[in-house]
Amino acid sequence: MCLTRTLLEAKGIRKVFPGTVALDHVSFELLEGEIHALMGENGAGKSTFLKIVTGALQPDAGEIYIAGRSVKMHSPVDARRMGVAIVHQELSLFPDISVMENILVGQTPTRAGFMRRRQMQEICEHYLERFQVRFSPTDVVKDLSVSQQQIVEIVKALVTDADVYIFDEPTSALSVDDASRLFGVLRELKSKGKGVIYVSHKFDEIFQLSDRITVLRDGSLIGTVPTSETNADEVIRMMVGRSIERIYPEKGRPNGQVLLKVQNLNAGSKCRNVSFELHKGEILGVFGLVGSGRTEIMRAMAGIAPRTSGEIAMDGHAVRIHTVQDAMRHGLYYLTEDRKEQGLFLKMSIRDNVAVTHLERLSKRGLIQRGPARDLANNVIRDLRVKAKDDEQLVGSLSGGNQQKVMIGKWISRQPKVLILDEPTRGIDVGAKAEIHQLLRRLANEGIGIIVISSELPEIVGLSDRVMVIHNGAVAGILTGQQLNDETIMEFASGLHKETAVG
Amino acid sequence: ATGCSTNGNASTSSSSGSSGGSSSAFQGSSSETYYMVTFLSGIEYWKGCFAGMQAAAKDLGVKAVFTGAPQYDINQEVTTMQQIIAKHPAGILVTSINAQAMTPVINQAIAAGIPVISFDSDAPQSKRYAYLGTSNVEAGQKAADYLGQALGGHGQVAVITTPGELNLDQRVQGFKEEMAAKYPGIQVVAVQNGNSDQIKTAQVTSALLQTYPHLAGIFCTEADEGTGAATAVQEAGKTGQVKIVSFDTDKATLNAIKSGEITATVAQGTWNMGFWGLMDLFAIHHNLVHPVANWQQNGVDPVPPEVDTGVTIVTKSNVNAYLQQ
Amino acid sequence: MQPVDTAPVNIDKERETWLRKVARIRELTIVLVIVVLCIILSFMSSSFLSVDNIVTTILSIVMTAIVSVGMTVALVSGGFDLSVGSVMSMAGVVTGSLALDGMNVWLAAIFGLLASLCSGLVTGLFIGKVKINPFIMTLGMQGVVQGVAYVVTQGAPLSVTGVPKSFLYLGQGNLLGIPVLIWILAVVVVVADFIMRRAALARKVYYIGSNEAAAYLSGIRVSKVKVWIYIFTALLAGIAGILTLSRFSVAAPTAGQGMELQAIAACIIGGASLTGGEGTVLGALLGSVLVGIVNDALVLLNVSVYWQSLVTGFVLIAAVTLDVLTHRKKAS
Amino acid sequence: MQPVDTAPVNIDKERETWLRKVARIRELTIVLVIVVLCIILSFMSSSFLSVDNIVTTILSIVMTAIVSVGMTVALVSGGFDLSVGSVMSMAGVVTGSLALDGMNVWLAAIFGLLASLCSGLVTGLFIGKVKINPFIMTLGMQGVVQGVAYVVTQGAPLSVTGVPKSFLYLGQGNLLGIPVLIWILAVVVVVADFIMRRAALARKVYYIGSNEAAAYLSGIRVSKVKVWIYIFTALLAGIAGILTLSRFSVAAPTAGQGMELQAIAACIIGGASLTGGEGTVLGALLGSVLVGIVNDALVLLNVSVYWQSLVTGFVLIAAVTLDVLTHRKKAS
Ligand SMILES: Nc1ncnc2c1ncn2[C@@H]1O[C@H](COP(=O)(O)OP(=O)(O)OP(=O)(O)O)[C@@H](O)[C@H]1O
Ligand SMILES: Nc1ncnc2c1ncn2[C@@H]1O[C@H](COP(=O)(O)OP(=O)(O)OP(=O)(O)O)[C@@H](O)[C@H]1O
Ligand SMILES: [Mg+2]
Ligand SMILES: [Mg+2]
Repeated sequence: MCLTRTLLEAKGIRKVFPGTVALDHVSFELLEGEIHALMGENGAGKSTFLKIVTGALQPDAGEIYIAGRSVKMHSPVDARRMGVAIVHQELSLFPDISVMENILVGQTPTRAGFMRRRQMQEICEHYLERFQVRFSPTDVVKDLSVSQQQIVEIVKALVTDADVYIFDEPTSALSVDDASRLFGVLRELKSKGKGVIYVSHKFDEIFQLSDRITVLRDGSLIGTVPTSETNADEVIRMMVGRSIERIYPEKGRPNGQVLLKVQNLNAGSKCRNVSFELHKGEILGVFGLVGSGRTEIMRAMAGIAPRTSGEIAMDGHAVRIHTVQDAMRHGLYYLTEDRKEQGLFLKMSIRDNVAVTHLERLSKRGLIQRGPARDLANNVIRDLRVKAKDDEQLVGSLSGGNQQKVMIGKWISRQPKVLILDEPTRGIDVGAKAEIHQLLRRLANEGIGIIVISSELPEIVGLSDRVMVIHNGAVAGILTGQQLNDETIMEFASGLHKETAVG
Repeated sequence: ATGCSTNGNASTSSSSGSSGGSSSAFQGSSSETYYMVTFLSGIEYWKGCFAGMQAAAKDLGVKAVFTGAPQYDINQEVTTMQQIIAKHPAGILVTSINAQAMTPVINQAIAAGIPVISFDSDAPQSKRYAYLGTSNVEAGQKAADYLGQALGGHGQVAVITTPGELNLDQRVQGFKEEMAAKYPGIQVVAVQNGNSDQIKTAQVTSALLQTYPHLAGIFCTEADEGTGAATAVQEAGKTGQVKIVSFDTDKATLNAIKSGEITATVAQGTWNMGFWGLMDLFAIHHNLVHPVANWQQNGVDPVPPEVDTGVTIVTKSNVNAYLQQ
Repeated sequence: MQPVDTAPVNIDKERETWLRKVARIRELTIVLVIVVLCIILSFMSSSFLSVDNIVTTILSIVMTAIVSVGMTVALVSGGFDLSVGSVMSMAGVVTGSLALDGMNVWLAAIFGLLASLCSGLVTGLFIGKVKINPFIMTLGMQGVVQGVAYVVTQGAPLSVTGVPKSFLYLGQGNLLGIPVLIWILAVVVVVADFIMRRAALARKVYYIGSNEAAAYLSGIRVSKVKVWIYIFTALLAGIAGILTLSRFSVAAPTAGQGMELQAIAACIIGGASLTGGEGTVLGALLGSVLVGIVNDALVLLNVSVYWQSLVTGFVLIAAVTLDVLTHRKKAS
Repeated sequence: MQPVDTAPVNIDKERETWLRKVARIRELTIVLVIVVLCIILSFMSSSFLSVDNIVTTILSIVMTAIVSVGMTVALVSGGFDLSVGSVMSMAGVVTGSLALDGMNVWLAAIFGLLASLCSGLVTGLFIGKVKINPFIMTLGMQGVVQGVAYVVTQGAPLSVTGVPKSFLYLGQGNLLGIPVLIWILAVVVVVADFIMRRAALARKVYYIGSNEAAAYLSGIRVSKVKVWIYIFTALLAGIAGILTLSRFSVAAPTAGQGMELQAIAACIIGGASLTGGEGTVLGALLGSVLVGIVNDALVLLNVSVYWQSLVTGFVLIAAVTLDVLTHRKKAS
């Protein structure tokens, strides 16, 4: 260890945003040939720290050393020049432009100021092959699925010839296969003596992959430990400050009463002949590989996307759901997977965000009553334990987990019958995740039917009473009891049991 | 039109104060300010008017200020007028964007004891003392007469104008009426929008030349339209073949007349409007004219109420006189 | 802000609370700019603070301000409306020509407003339902509506004579020594401000401007609300057009030319954002006032007409730059 | 996406490839619209498809098209530029007045271009560095630059006489029977198109328009590129202004009025998006051509002036609606 070089070092980093101290006295060290995991709750300051060491933000105090030399980085270009490449947490692609231009942004091969397209294509193909992708470098990014876009994002970092590679939650939208391909690439980088900083909320990945773990809490450094000398419980304790006994709540005891019955739902190629039932008090997990069409099925069911055929019955009565308003009238709510873009009003207060689904109830003669609106928001903050100053705080300034809670809050305060949650814990830390799981189970026990889409197998297995597996836009199987294990679910998800499952 | 008697005092007192040190009655003081209020104030046309006003101001030893509303906007001109009234000047020379809209505010000035003379574009129902200008209808008729004769009384002609501007509309009206009345052999085949813009006019003119291959004449109601049309005619290789009558006497138009690209233009007596307008204002402000005793009380206009400053057709033969100005 | 500092920081915060609250008011910068400008101008020109001049200045911005209030709503929703100027002319022209044809002028005014509403409805349907970009849609409608005004008048301004005094009173009368137009503006601003702050429908506009997709998924009928937005914008433009007719007794097809840009400028000076979600009625009013004062100053200070557009442009840039710089810290 | 389905799907794709590729060309709709319009017009007016008329029509859109090419770049970056019309007048006026003062006209033209570049530089710095919204910044610059044109000319159009033939040849000459202006337009379009497709600097504009935050994080100096964008836009506007001077031998301070909206309309008809990231030089040209044909048709069919703005507005809305409807499926 003593002989290995330190590739990147940060000492006493401090960063203050108006109203928050995002980082305080944070020190960090990345060695040659090391995969160093950075962990912490939502809002702990991980992304902020990474932005500082890559020049996208300027620290208020502290020093950064690269290969032992103190450096000042004024912009992302500086970081890149010093051999630091990063995949940001938020997708940072250019939707209107081709894949190859996305990948080679900032380092386009040129001759006399003009792009060399042939060469660009070759470089990209070389890297894309490793991920066995089904798109070409000349495709436009906005036509790709989210997971394909994430691969483009990763390749974008890989093509830079850097010494330090930083990944901020790269697998949040990746399939299991793609994730393991990524791990292969990371190990290869490590064997070449490069350093990797890796941020994730997924413990299995961290323990598979990393050499050391650094934990941040509320902007402060809690400590750095070698992965081999620690375990998940200890890391959680470092992150949260207490231990969390059970990650997943007890399973429920649904009484078998059918709450929702969907028959022969069809909507494009990603929703074909979908039929299933949801029981009262049940959590139905929906699993499928990324891009399998889970979102499309649920959107079609909830009246958001048009459908070509299909009957929906609630409590035994056929219902017409063709618009969001229809769905709301019947107490069927869909919570989008895209919290920032489609779920919340980031520039508005918690109160406004909660009030949006209650406008009729909150207004008298067309005017919104302030008192009730405030009470409603405060109830949500209290019941869901949202960490916020008050109900006038802007939602955009909350941490990811708390944002998610506000989004759940604005719907459950409307007394749902059926709640559909699309990736409710994507990018959310263990603590908040456990709280959301408890909350969902509590709601289910109150008699609500809950559908949870998730790409995380452990979550699906841990949380669901039954699991519906989607493969290529169709139901591959509905699993219960003994079948709720990783292997069986994966087999169905990859289409191996297609014929046997659906009669 | 009469001034309000109660305010007569104000003007006399200020005039006695200002003319105290001077020997001649036609000598004002430099603190005495007269305003010219216009619309579309940036256009060159007003410069001729203001040049006349300035000449008079210099002779009289008073100050003349040019102002107005940059846009073709009633509200803006009325507001400007009100702002000028708030400054209590010695007199206002105003051209009205719209007669009816300007009438109340002109009356407001008169009521405040400020003499107002109307020029170029009148507000006849108002209490202004006098109007100096040419009738736009008449100017259009003059243009028609010239073009009618130049074409020998037959052929196709087109008009290019900017719709919605009153004075331009009146020129078109005069032109068309005169043609219909006096030159039955001449057909006004199209009225097109040149938008007071060379590029737009050139486009419209080219299209007109395509549509009417035998087009013999074009009347443009605005100077930029004249030069735009001339360029398009030249680009079609028809210079001289298509006679263009334009309006007003800016340098570009005059040069184009000299080179033969434009056949003629209608010149208005702009200088005289400004010069005599200020003279009137000065005379009223200093109470120098007494056509009858106590004209204020008796409702007699102290100055000639309507003065025609006349139009002249400028052609190659007399263009040099204008170019030398 | 480190543990040790916590206590003093908190006390500091309490102490600054009301000051901060004031400083947080989005419109503060512009109020300050207006005040400073007024002080400077009152020194430079004695007539600036005269009652006459103040009334004149406010009177000159009544129409811009009314149109800006409507524009604010469009801007808050993330759209905008380039057709307001034409709608203004058209409303006046329709009213005027019907009145000249012998119709009772109040009835004619209702037809004028209906015509405006129709235009707003068409705009709203295309933007809300067909999902045409507001810029290009309202640019097209600008042409269409202006065209209607031209066709109705055949280009010539209509002089409306012999209409009832009661109608002219709107634009020319005084109430308690203050022009009725100013009272009308006050009512429009107060009512619209209240609506924008409190009405459920108006909140929907903020939701849409803030995040259209989220608004849709939260059950807001986005396209329907958008139709209402452009109807409202057109309605206010129509009102401004009819008031213009009443004020000048003239309905000109060019009456509202350039109004759209003035109104947008006023709104933006007043803190509205072109990306939606932000903007207040009060801001629109203050923006209009600032523009009005600058125009007033140009005349009062005898600024050469050839310099006026330069100065106006400069002031616009300066005002917005100041605003951006003072709000910079919050933004980043 | 599953192994079994892969084969048929792929074959399907192969088969439709070329058809799809053609259909995917963003400009296809507008080419079709132009062709259909031409066919209809050639039946309605025999002179429509004459060489003379075609040349005339193209000549009439040269300035709009050149300005639109610059505007495209601003639009692609997610901004836009309302000052192009004023810059056009100012470039002409500066050149003209210097030439009248006895300076060699080519040197004067260089000064005219420099003045345009300065204006673009100021605009770009405020938008890029101070981060003022492009709408309001360029609206302000429109006033400032227009003001400069007025101050230079004191309102009067400058008649430029006695300048070298070589200069006038640009705007008035013919080369191989085709007006030099058309050759210039062709060169501008071809060069700009190539640059926008292939030059690394120009691609940065697409990056910025597509996702500005990501562009910044990817190491693109966003504010610097923005400065270049507005310099380029102003440069093309300046060129258009000088060509206008050469064509008419007159530099009017009002020369480019309304050009900004025409240019934006042309770009959007040609497929550019106001939200950035989309737009091509070819599209801008086609958009200008469509507008030119419509204007031409209005005269050919002797449409009353009072109906013209109605028809133009209607065509604008129709063209964009058609485009939105045909591209609807891709969007959703
Ligand atoms: N631009 C900003 N302005 C103000 N506050 C900010 C800004 N960016 C981040 N913050 C705040 O800084 C803190 C740290 O945020 P950061 O994004 O680094 O957290 P994180 O550890 O990456 O969380 P997550 O796991 O959710 O990604 C949070 O409280 C956040 O609200
Ligand atoms: N009509 C739509 N409007 C907006 N977003 C959509 C629409 N349809 C799909 N999406 C989003 O586009 C993305 C593409 O999803 P993709 O096809 O990769 O996976 P999916 O079908 O959602 O399956 P999964 O949920 O299993 O990932 C999704 O994030 C989805 O939310
Ligand atoms: Mg993060
Ligand atoms: Mg999904």
